[in-house]
This record gives sequence, structure tokens and C-alpha cells, in this order.
Amino acid sequence: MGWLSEQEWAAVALSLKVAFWAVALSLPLGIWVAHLLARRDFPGKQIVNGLVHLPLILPPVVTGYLLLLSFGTKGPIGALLEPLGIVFAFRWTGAALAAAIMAFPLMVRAIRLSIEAVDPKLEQAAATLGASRGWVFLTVTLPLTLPGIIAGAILAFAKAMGEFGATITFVSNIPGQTQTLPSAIYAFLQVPGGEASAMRLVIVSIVIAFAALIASEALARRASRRVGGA
Amino acid sequence: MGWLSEQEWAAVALSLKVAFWAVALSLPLGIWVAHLLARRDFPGKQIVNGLVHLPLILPPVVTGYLLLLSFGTKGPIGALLEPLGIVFAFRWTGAALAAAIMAFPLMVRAIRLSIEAVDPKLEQAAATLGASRGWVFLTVTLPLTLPGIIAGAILAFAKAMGEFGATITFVSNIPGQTQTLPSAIYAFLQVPGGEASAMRLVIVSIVIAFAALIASEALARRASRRVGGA
Amino acid sequence: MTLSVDLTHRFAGFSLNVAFDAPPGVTVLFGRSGSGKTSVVNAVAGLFAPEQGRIVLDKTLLFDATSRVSVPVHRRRLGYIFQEGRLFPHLTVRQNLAYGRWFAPKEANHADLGQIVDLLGIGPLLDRRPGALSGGEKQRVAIGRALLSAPRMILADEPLAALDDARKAEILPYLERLRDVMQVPMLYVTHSAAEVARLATTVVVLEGGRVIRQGGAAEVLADPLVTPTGIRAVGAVLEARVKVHHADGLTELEAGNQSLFLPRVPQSPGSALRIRIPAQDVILARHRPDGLSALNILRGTVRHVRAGEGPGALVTLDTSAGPVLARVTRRSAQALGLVEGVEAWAIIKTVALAPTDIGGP
Amino acid sequence: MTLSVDLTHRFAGFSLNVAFDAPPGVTVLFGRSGSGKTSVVNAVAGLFAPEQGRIVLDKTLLFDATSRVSVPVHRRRLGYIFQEGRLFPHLTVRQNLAYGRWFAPKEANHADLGQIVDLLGIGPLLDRRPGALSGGEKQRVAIGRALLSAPRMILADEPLAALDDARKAEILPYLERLRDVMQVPMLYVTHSAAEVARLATTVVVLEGGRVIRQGGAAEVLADPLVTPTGIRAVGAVLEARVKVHHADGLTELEAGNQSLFLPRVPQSPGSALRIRIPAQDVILARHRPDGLSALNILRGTVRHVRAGEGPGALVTLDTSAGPVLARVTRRSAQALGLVEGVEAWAIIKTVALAPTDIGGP
Amino acid sequence: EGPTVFAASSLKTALDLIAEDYGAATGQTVTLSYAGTSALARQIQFGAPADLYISANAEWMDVLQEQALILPESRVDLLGNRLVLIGPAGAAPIDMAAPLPQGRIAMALVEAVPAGIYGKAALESLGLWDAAEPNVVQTDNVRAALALVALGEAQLGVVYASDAVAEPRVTVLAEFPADSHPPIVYPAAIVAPGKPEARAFLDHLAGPQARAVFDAQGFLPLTD
Ligand SMILES: Nc1ncnc2c1ncn2[C@@H]1O[C@H](COP(=O)(O)OP(=O)(O)OP(=O)(O)O)[C@@H](O)[C@H]1O
Ligand SMILES: Nc1ncnc2c1ncn2[C@@H]1O[C@H](COP(=O)(O)OP(=O)(O)OP(=O)(O)O)[C@@H](O)[C@H]1O
Ligand code: MOO
Ligand SMILES: [Mg+2]
Ligand SMILES: [Mg+2]
Repeated sequence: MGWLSEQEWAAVALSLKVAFWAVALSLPLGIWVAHLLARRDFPGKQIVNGLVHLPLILPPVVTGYLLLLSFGTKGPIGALLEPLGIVFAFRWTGAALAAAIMAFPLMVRAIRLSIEAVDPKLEQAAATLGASRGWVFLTVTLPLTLPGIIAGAILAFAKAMGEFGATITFVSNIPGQTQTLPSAIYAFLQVPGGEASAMRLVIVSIVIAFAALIASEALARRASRRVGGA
Repeated sequence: MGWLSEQEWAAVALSLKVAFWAVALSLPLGIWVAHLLARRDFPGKQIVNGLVHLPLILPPVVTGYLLLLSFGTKGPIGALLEPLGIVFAFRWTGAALAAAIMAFPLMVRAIRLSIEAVDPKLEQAAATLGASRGWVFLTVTLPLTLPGIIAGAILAFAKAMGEFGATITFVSNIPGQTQTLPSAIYAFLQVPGGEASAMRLVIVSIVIAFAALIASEALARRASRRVGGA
Repeated sequence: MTLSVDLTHRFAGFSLNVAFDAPPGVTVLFGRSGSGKTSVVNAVAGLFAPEQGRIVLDKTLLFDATSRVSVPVHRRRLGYIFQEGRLFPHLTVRQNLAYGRWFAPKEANHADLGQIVDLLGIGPLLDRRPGALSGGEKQRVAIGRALLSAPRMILADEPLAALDDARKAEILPYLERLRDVMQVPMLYVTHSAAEVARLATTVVVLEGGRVIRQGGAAEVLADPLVTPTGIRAVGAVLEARVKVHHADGLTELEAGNQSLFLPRVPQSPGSALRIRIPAQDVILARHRPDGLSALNILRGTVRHVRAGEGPGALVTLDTSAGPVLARVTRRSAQALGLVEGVEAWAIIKTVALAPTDIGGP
Repeated sequence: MTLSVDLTHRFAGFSLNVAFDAPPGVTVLFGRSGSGKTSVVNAVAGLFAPEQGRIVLDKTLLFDATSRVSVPVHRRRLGYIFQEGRLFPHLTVRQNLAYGRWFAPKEANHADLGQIVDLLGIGPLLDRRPGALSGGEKQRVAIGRALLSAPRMILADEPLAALDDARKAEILPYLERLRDVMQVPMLYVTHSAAEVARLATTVVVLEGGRVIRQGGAAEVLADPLVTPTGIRAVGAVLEARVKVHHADGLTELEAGNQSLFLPRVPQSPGSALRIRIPAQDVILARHRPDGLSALNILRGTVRHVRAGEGPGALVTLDTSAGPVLARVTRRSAQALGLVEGVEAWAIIKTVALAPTDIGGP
Repeated sequence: EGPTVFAASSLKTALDLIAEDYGAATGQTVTLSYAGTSALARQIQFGAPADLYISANAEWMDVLQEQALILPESRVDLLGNRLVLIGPAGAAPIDMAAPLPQGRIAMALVEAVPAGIYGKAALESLGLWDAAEPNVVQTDNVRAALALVALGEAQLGVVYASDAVAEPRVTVLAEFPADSHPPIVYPAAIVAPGKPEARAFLDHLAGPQARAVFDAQGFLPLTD
């Protein structure tokens, strides 16, 4: 405990919370969008595809700025959601939103690739056995996509842990509320001699990310072992 | 032409050049690493896996800083390479290096997922027909992985077009040499009244990225149509 | 339940133009590799939408290209046994088998899991995943999965191709029971004349995407001009009735007013049976032969003698049990003076009436 | 070229323990579904490394668990026709066929592409990709791909299962030619007694992962105790020699000093042949029968009569052409007084000696 | 060949104008690389091809000077700036002696970014910090803080006077007394070994034409 200050521990805890919820809540949407892009043809598909990739293309500051414009208390969406008690501006929820949006293209791509790899013949077989589209998706497509979903989730988690530019622009940096690990690291790097302190936090980030990676690899391995045989 | 200044056109051209080379040169390595992670077991695999993901986890500034430390003219690797005529520091090559490293985890994941989806039974069949490991990879695994390679390349390209933090930290923001689109956008956002100028560049980014996306979708569709039948 | 199929489709390099009406029972699609059998089955299942056509099952319009009707696959409730297994790799064998039950209506007539598992001999596999099953094991699980989905109709695409004769002999009676007792109609693809003879109510013969012959099993198999899968398939199918089970393990049948002996069959006295007599298993004689190990000798009159291209000839003998076909050499036909109108005896080895060639009507 | 296999492996729930030595020619693995045939073939191919064992092809040690030797799959140069096709989906049929040629040594004895394509009837498919081929078409391309890779040995896992009889009849002679003319050894898995009789030099019968019988094709098929794929497989295999081709399309053979008539065979007079006489296609008589359409009647002495469980009995008749097996009913055996030592005549229908049951020695 | 100038991002508008004039007058192209003060300083530590460095605070210039990366005799405090409290356009001026009104206060990172550090010092010396702290939202640079006020997300902001000038959506509510915080300076220095063109441009920056531009952008030219 002595190694990190109380405020730094708070940043660690917050980063974990933000990354977790960013991934957990965007995952269903990510799966849905990935499925849409992988298996359906509809007008405007390329637009959806482009929008999903947008956060990757734009400098994070721009994304953060656009988030502020739309989800801020004065923004159209922010104003719409506020009466419902959903507030993003200057809250950790906003950090989670920013992280989720920045991580979304990575998540969607991974899941989409996995969905595309599922043999449509198996889905057809399920349909002949009486499963409707929805059930086919739930009982066949989804389980077979598991390795991709795990990969997508871990990519998104890693990205969420590292996201900085959009987050600080959107929800700024309020210690204990929106100060994530990357914000803290950034702050240290701004002042002469801050490198050592920054490195401590970098190491914490790395340890967390490695742990998450190893866990995800084990999960994915189990999922594909189940599919592979034995 | 009047719409963008000469310096801005230079930034567009530079960004394209940087993104292209970042993707083109890292692709073979990305395929190799993805194959390693997908199909081989070796001690330290988790370390390699972790290192690949590192640029995702760390705030981009940190990655940029580490690049500066190691590839700068005074850094150990930079010093090593300089006599060979390979210089990254404050050159567009450095911007490409930064973009490649930042995009690497995305590229590797996409390719890895696709490799994992290739049926090992086909690879076995190729081996029984006399193809050595290398040939199996080139003639069976690689072509079947094409959709993933295209996906990985386009993700990496998008990321390379949008990369900012590591780039500006590593190679600075020198017009015509290291000033990419995101750096130029960032600079505009730093000054009062710069939003409009920034938005013009944002639109240019988006147009380029959409064009690249649509091209990649068409390519991937053709690749998988070939595999699917007909 | 009747199935009416009429469809036209042009693939690159192959055009399909198939129309047939199938009465209740088992309709066998018979034809060489690449003749369009699987395509027809896929169209009935709803997995492939032909450019033109109409498919009606009973009174339900399943597909009509003109009015753009197409009942979704999962509502058709057709138990499809695919040519290539298509087991769910992420589910255990047990879960694969149970998959269709989930979606079947509660009131449907469910087959019994235990019974099917025993029939198919897949008890020891229940908790395994399909990945490492042997070829035949996969096929058996696929059969079980379709049977257990309480289908209104069964679509079977060469379901027994990967199985050994002994296993086939175990499964065929079950399919017969489905047809006769549970009245489940089937569309059945096979290359095996034995399976055709045993199961088929109707045979539809395809060649190059077209129906070249359609009719009752007896009729089609007796036609020497229709030999899509080789001359060995030709044979007569007789209707018979179980007379008595003898103590030495033989069952005596009556066909016309003639007696035929078979190894014991499970049917009880009085029940009707169909027996197939492959033309090449019949020997002809001009006089009633004596002292032969063959127990079944039918008297008849030669209806006609058709000389083939090779050294053989196909003789049709009208007996009181029905027409019997015999393949003999032209040399023998001449030596014996087998010409239209003469009397002759057909000698059929008892045991040549093998179990797989016997079925209910 | 000889193959020696000895391997032991425990899967969860199944243990494999197989050892056999195969002389040059075709070794058929015969056995029920799940008996371990594919596993053995995979071990020979190098796709599966058993826990214990040793595999030697000719003088080359392919695998030895003890000394941890395992020649890499691609160096074994065994043309494997898989049970499930495994065509490369991204290559055209032509490219699939040509795949192995790339890697074969230049000096290898290459089969001719055009010839194989004609044989398999896949000419119109050459520029298509395998995705939408029919089941049988896939299988034919897979056969072609293996044959064209100039293999030192062919591993064939039920290669003809998905094909119709006519197509089988076209392909079998080619496999025979490979065996006889090009001297390519084969390890061949099949459920079909006809294929065994026709191709096998050696038969290895597997059951539950163990070899229960091994021997020459004639010997194993004549053994009524070995009926892994049903009683219909039992039969005698006789060695014969072509005597003369008659004008009416029949070929006269000599076996022992007895004459046998067959529809014209391609072999020239003097060449040796193997013919299979399924036990159930033989009728026995105590007196030389007369006036029958059957041309082939062999005289012999009953060696023994084995009563089975059912109503049947298996009679072995020693003739000068070799032992002939006949399945008759116990009732007939009694009625005719068929006991050891008595004289009897075996009546064999000419055309029952069908082409798929005939092969060179 | 003109000089390459590494300058703190907040100087972009002014320096772009000055460099254009300078180019027109002398025919020399000035290459301007804008980034955060710290990033630029580090890059110079690692051998960046900079001829002139204009920092937004003294600390980073001190670091470079200690490492002998700049020519110490060339170092000048080029510009000054004032710290102001801003609010949305149209808001009423505020008396700094009274407690600050409720509402979020946007500032640059108060421990890391110069404007934030100065701002915190100023609020502390005015006795306002303890009350303000819970309401402070910190951004990675001053411009982002300005944007928060301009968009109405924050009710108050502490920024440089130079930032406030060009943003019509904000008003200056009060100016912090110059003695409430350490002096705000933008030191400039020639990067070793020293290029003549850099000296010429530095001289121009200190000259009257440049001063006029800086003035107009709200900076306080310090060099006399
Ligand atoms: N990896 C494995 N784990 C567990 N059991 C296995 C594994 N691989 C094969 N088996 C079992 O070993 C037995 C033999 O399999 P194999 O594929 O060799 O059978 P086969 O004789 O080829 O059968 P078929 O004729 O049905 O193809 C089967 O019961 C199979 O389920
Ligand atoms: N999508 C397609 N494009 C082109 N040709 C096709 C397509 N689908 C099927 N065919 C062709 O149509 C023909 C009939 O195919 P189908 O699968 O119905 O044959 P089949 O009778 O089931 O043969 P088998 O007994 O070999 O399984 C084949 O020649 C096949 O190659
Ligand atoms: O001009 Mo700065 O270094 O972004 O405050
Ligand atoms: Mg088919
Ligand atoms: Mg097998």
C-alpha cells in the first residue's frame, strides 16, 4: 500500500471499474452490431461500419470533444438523458462511456470475424430442427463465437484501461471520480522528474493487463477446446 | 485545393504515407506473430502476447515516451541503427513506427482469430499431399486467413490514420516532416477559434477512412465468396 | 401426407427441373452422383430457394416462387438428416440429440431418447462432443438428432452410407416402423437398391437434374431400362402375406397362391409384406427342378425376353404371385428355349431373400 | 512394399491396440463403425501419434514411440483419401487436383491428370470451387487429388461410400490397375464386402480397437465366424484363369479343371483372375441338375456343414476349383442329406459373378 | 533554410502569424512544431532537430539549461500572461474577495500543467482554494478548460488571458492579481549548438512587429 498513494489506489480502482463496465455494457451491443455487419445486408451498412470505426480514425481528443458536445449536460443527448437520472458528464460513467466508444471498433471487429467463421451450414441445421433465427443465434452462433467474444472483450478491456485522450476531454480529471490511471500517468509526465512516479503507475497498468490477458487466454482456450473435440 | 492550405495537404499526404507504410511493413510481422500465438505453444508465449497488447494498455504518451527513450538518436536502439542509415527520430519513418506499434495489437488479434478459425484438418490434408509446414502455411492457412488479414490491415490503417499521442510524443509535430493529420488537428484545437479549421481536417480524415473501409469490405467479400462456393 | 414438388433452377453449369407428386409413405430419390438429389431435398427443407417452383406438403404451401411464399425453415418442422452430419461441435452428443426437442411443440409425437440411443448404439458417446467421433458415429448421432425432433416429415440424404451392413440392418426396421406405425413420411436419398426396395413407396429417378422415371418401387425397380445405379438394382417386388412361422426358424409366406420360405420375420401371421427378388438371384428352369437346396420355386409363364447389350437377357415370368424377373445369359435362354408364352420355373434361394430386402407394404 | 503396424493408444473410453503386417498389395481394414479403422490410418499417415508403437513402411521407420522417431507427415508421401473429403475451399477443383503434384519429387511416377479426370467424371467441375459440389462430386475430387500426388502408398478411408454403383464400377478397375500395374500399395477402409473381395490382398478385421482376424481375402471372407459387416459378406474366392472369349459375350474360365462362364472380362486368355462367389448365391443339389438357366455347376464333396444361430447353415464344398461356400436353410440341408463326405453340386448363376466381385490376383 | 521552432501549443495563433510575416520579409521559412511543453522539452533532450525552444513555463527550460542543451545566454523571458477567471458570455463580473459562486470550475491539471499550477497557487493565496477544490474539474491543457466553459459544462474557468480573448462564448469575470501566483513567463532560448537563423528569429520575436501580434492575442510582452 505504501508503494502507491491513496489517490493512486483510487485511480487504479476507478480504472478497473471503468474498464469493467465499459466492456460489460457495450458487449451486447457489440455482439449485435457485429452480427449485423457479418450476416445481414441492409442499406446504409457501410455507414454503420464507418461509424463503428470512427473512434479509431479520429484523434481521441476529437472524439472526446464530440462526446462533450452530445453527452454533456448541455448537449442534446445529455439533456435528454438527464431527467432519466442518467448523467455522464464529469462522472465515472462518462469515463466508461468514452472508454466503451473508443474500444468499440476493436470489440466489434473481433466478434465479427468470429461470427463470419461460423459455418452457416450449422445454423441451417439448427433451423431445420425448429430453431427460429433468434434461437439459432443464441444456441449455435453465439457459443461458436465465444473465442471471438472473449478476444473482443479483452481487447476492449485493454483499450479501456489505456484510454486517455477522449476520457480527459469528455469527463476531465477529478481525483476519485474521473481520474483514471492514464490521467494520473499523464499528469506525472508533465512535470520534470515525474517519470519515476509515472513508471510506478505504468507497472500497475501492465500487471493488471497481463492478468486479464492470461485469464482471457485460458477462457478462450477452454472455449475452443470444447469445440475442437475430446 | 483552396479548401486546405498547402501545409494541410502536406499533413494529409504524410498521414497517408505513414499509415500505408506502417501497415505494409508491419503486416508480415503481424501475420507471423499471429500465427505463433494461434498455433504454437512455447515458453514465454504469454509474455509475447502481453508485449503485443502493451501499446493498447498504456496511455499513448507513455508509448511515445518509451519509443523516444529507445529509438531516439540518444536511445540504445536508435544509436544502434543510426550507422546503418536507419533513423526514426523526428522523421516520418518514426511516425510510421509509432503508428505501426500502436496498431499492432489490433492487427495481430484480427489475424490470429482468423488463423484460429482455419480448420486444422485442411492443413493436415495439405501435409499428406507433401506440403511442408511452410508451404502449408503459404498455400492453405494464409489464403484462408485472408478475410482476417484484410480486417487486420484496415483496422491498423484506421488506427494509424488516427494515432496521435505516441506520434507527437515520439517525433513531434514538424510540418511536412512529422505533422500528421491528427497532430495538425490537435494543434488547431489548442488555440482559440481553431475548431473550424480542425473540423475541416476531421472531415478529410473521415473521408479517407470511409474510402479505405469500403475498399477493404469489398476485398474481404471477394475473398470469402471465393471460399464460400459458387 | 403427400408432398408435391415442382421446381426449376439454373446453377452455373447445371440446371434443375424437377416435378413429382409423392403419395404418403417413403419417396426415394434415386440417381447418380450430381444428379440433383440433395438440391431437391434442400429446396423442400427451405435451405435453397429455387428460381421457379412450388412445394406443397399436405395442404400447406411451403414455397411458391410466383407468390413469393416461403415458410421459414424452422416452421417447416422437417427432420433433415444431412449428407455430411452437421453436428453442433459445441454441444455434447446428448445435447445434440435433445436439440430439436426444445423447439418441437409439446403435443408432438416424441420418439423416445433411450430407444433411439439403443437403436443407434450411441449410448457410450452421450457425454462426448462430436469433434472426435468416428465417421459412422457422427452419422448415427445425426440420424438420432433428426428423429428426435418430432418432425412432420423426415428428409434423409444418404443416411446409411457411412454405416456397415450390420448397423444398417438394425436401423432399417426402425425406419420401416416410422413409415408404417408412426406414419411419418420421408423423402429419402440413397444409392442402395436394397434400401429402395425395402423402404420406398414411390421412387423418383433423377438424371442430370430431371426426373426420368417415377413410380411405385416395384414398378421402377423391375424396369431394366431404368438402371441409374447399375444393373444389379433390377428386381421384382412381390406382395406377400405371412402364413405361419415354422419351428426350424423359417417363416412361410403366401404370395398369390404360392408358398415362399424366408428366415423368420418379426411380423405376425396375417400381416402383409413386400419382398424383393433381385433379377440376378433367380435361376430359371423349363421343368420343375428337384433335389435342390433352394426352397422357393415358382411356376409361371414367360411374358417376354429382353436381350441386353452384353451377354445377358432379362426374362419376365408371370407367376400367380406376380411378375418375377430373372437375369440369365442369352446362351441359357437359347439352350432352354425361353421364349414368350412357354412355361418355366423360377428358382429362388430362400436365403437370398435377405432381411434388408424385405419390408411392409 | 510392406507395411508393418503396431500401435497402442488409450482414448477416453476407447483403447486401440492394433498390430499387423501387410504384404505388398492392398490391405483392407474391415470393421464396424467405431472399431478404430480411421485411427489406424491416421497413425500411418502421421496425423495421430499413438502413445506406444512402431510403424514401418518397407525399410523406412515412419514412427517409433520408444525412440521418438516420427517422420513428418509431408515426407511420408502417402496419398490420403479422407473419409470427409477435406478439399481446399479456396482452390478450384483443378488446383485441388494439382496440389500434390507441386510437392511430389520430379522423378515420381505421375498419374495423368486428364485420365484421372475422365475416370472420375469431374471434367465439368474443374473450374469450380468445392463449396457447392455435391457429396459424391467432392468425394471424387478427393480421390483424384490423392491419386495425383504420386504417393508411395495410398490410404483410402471409405473412398467410394458416397458413390453410386455405376461410378464405383468405373473406379474400381482403376484401383486394381494401380495395385497390379503400378504396384502402388494401399491401406483401404471399407464396409463393402464386394470391394474387399475385389481389391484386398490382405484383410485385417478390427473390432473394438483390436485385430480379431487377419489373413488373405479369400480366407477371411470364407470364415463364417468373421462377419463383422453381416452374414452377406461370407463367400469363397476362387483362383481362375481365362480360357477363351466366346462370341456370345461370355468368357470361359478354368478353375481347377472345371469350366466357369462369366460375362466378358477384359483380361486376355491365359491371365489369372480372382472371382468371388458369395455363399448366399450358391444353390446346392445332390444330383447333377439339368435344364437350368445357370451355366456354372461345380461338382464337389461336402467338407463340413456348420449350422448357424438362425435357420441357416453354411456348407463348405471341396471342388477341384477350390472350396466353395453355400448358405442354405437347415431344412434344405436335412432334406437333401447334406452331411460331411457326400457328393453335391454347386449351382452358381453366371451373372451372379458380377464385375465388382472379380479382380486380378 | 529557416529555423525550426519548438513552441508550446498555446502560442500557435500568434506564432503562425508572426512566422508568416517574417517569411514574407526575409524569405526564410520558419518551421513551427507545436506540442505540449513537456513533450517538446523531452524531445530536445533526445536530440530533436529544434533550433529554438519556446516553453510555457520556466521549469522545463531550467531542466534543459542544466543539461546544457540550450545556449544559456540566449534565454529570454519572451512573454508574460495574466490569469483570469472566466464564465459564460454575458455573466456578471465577480468580486474575488467574496467566495466564488457555486458551480464547476474548469482548470488545467493543477499539479502538472502550468496554467493549472498557477491557478491553484492564485486561488490558494486568495483563500479560495479549499472551497473551490471539490468543484474543480481538470483538463490536460488550458484549451480544454476553456472549451468546458464555452460549452456551458463548467460555470467558471481559470485560464490565461490570451486564451479568453478569442473565445466569444466566454467572458472574463475577474483578473487574478499578478502577485497572487508566481510570475507567468514563456521563456525562449536557442537550442545548442546554435543556429544563426534561430537568433535572428528570436530577435524578431522580441521586436515591435511581433509584440504587436502577441499583444493582440492577449499576451504580455516582457522583453524590453
Ligand atoms: N480423440 C478421441 N477421444 C476419444 N475417443 C476417440 C478419439 N478419437 C477417436 N475416438 C474413438 O475411437 C473409436 C474409433 O474411431 P475411428 O474413427 O478410428 O473409427 P472407425 O473405425 O473409422 O469408424 P467409422 O467406420 O465409423 O468411421 C471411436 O469410438 C471414436 O469415438
Ligand atoms: N451453388 C451451385 N452452383 C453451381 N452448381 C451447383 C450448385 N449447387 C449444386 N450444384 C451442382 O448441381 C448438381 C447437383 O447437386 P446435388 O448436390 O443436388 O447432387 P446429388 O444428386 O445430391 O449428388 P451426390 O449423390 O453426389 O450427393 C451438381 O453437379 C452440383 O455440382
Ligand atoms: O501551452 Mo501548454 O504546455 O499545452 O500549457
Ligand atoms: Mg447429395
Ligand atoms: Mg472412420
